[in-house]
Amino acid sequence: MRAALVQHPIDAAALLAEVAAVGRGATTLFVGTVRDTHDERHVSGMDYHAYEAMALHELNAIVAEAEARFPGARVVCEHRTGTLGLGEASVVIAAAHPHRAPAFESCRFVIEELKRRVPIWKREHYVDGTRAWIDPTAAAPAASHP
Amino acid sequence: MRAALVQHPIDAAALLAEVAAVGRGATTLFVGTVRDTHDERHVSGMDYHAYEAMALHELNAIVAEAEARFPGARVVCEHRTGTLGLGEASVVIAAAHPHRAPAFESCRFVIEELKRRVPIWKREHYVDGTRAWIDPTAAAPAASHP
Amino acid sequence: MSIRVLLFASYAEALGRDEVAMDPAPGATVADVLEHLRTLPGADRLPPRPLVAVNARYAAIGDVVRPGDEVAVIPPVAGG
Amino acid sequence: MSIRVLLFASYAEALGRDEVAMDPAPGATVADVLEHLRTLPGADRLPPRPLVAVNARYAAIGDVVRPGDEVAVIPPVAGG
Repeated sequence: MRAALVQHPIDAAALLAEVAAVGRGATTLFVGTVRDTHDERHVSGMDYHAYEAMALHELNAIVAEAEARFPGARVVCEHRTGTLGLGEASVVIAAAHPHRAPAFESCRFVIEELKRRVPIWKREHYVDGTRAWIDPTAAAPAASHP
Repeated sequence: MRAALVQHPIDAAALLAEVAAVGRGATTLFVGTVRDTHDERHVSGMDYHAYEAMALHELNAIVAEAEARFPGARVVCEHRTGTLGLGEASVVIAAAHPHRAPAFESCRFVIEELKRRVPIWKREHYVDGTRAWIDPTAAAPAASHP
Repeated sequence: MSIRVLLFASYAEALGRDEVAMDPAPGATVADVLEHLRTLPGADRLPPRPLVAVNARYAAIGDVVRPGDEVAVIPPVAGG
Repeated sequence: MSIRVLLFASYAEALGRDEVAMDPAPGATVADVLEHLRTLPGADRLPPRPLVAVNARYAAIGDVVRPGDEVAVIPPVAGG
């Protein structure tokens, strides 16, 4: 298992290779990328900011929990910080296991826990030049959910 | 959507790139590789043989069903045929969607349906020089499940 | 004009061939094709009710086969 | 020796700073730290019960803070 916060583009193929082994016949990958719209606003980029010491601790704990919960799984996760352009990967998770069900489930476990408890925040850049920190617990603007 | 049977190594990174788009913030990948053991027998390689016309039809149908079942998903799948060495990828599925749940679920749907109905068979090569076609519906040898 | 019956994987191994030609009677069904197959050496190793495809689509046991059809007997699939 | 209180993202924006120094009384808790924070300009934009970490681990409202501790007020996380 391995988890990292990185300031450079994430190499998904390298993460796939890192978890691969001839005993593990199923590998899954999750890639989260910066979208061009959010709640109907046009986004041009994103800042990711972490409370680094704590984020790294939580990420490592989550990856270790995934491997404990799915024995035989090997899981790695990298999350990027800094300013990202549209379509760039903010997070990549690779998971490998002898069988496909735990390969999928351990990968999914990591992204769900990451979104629940890793202290990372994002600030969207809008095409009108404004920026805003995102609160996933806030209701979306009424207009975007008719 | 796209599905193919190929006789060359599958390029997972190319499939990831094929489904990527700035509107789809979540991408998942499944890679199935040749394992070194099966029911406690030591495997040295694998032949994959397809009823090609029908396998291609079924694969295309499954990928189309995935995109219909998870609107907004883009899904591609390549399955390799011929003789593969240990650790080589026999199948790669990439799925992208604006949100992560359907990205995971559409990818999983394709591998589950593929294993259920696409007419492809595999023959394991064992390190003792013997070979055997695999019947996933047969019980494993008693010795391997004490 | 006859039909082709394709055999794959363990079924081809059992019968020692991957293709059989057959002249179906008018109105013959998938069941009739299987019955004929069972007269061939090695066919005792086929299961009682194998999956069958006609012209590359899964077919039912009662489906009629016509001259020129391609019938395939499908062992348990093992892709992925 | 005082404690450092770290503010992030929208909370740092609300208070116009990303760090506050504080001298806790002996036995002071996370609740006391938050109460002090609320006296600062902009703190009305903090929620009633924000998440808090002490020394980079999630903490409870009643946890005692000690000189040298690093307390962080954690906005709703949005990684991934």
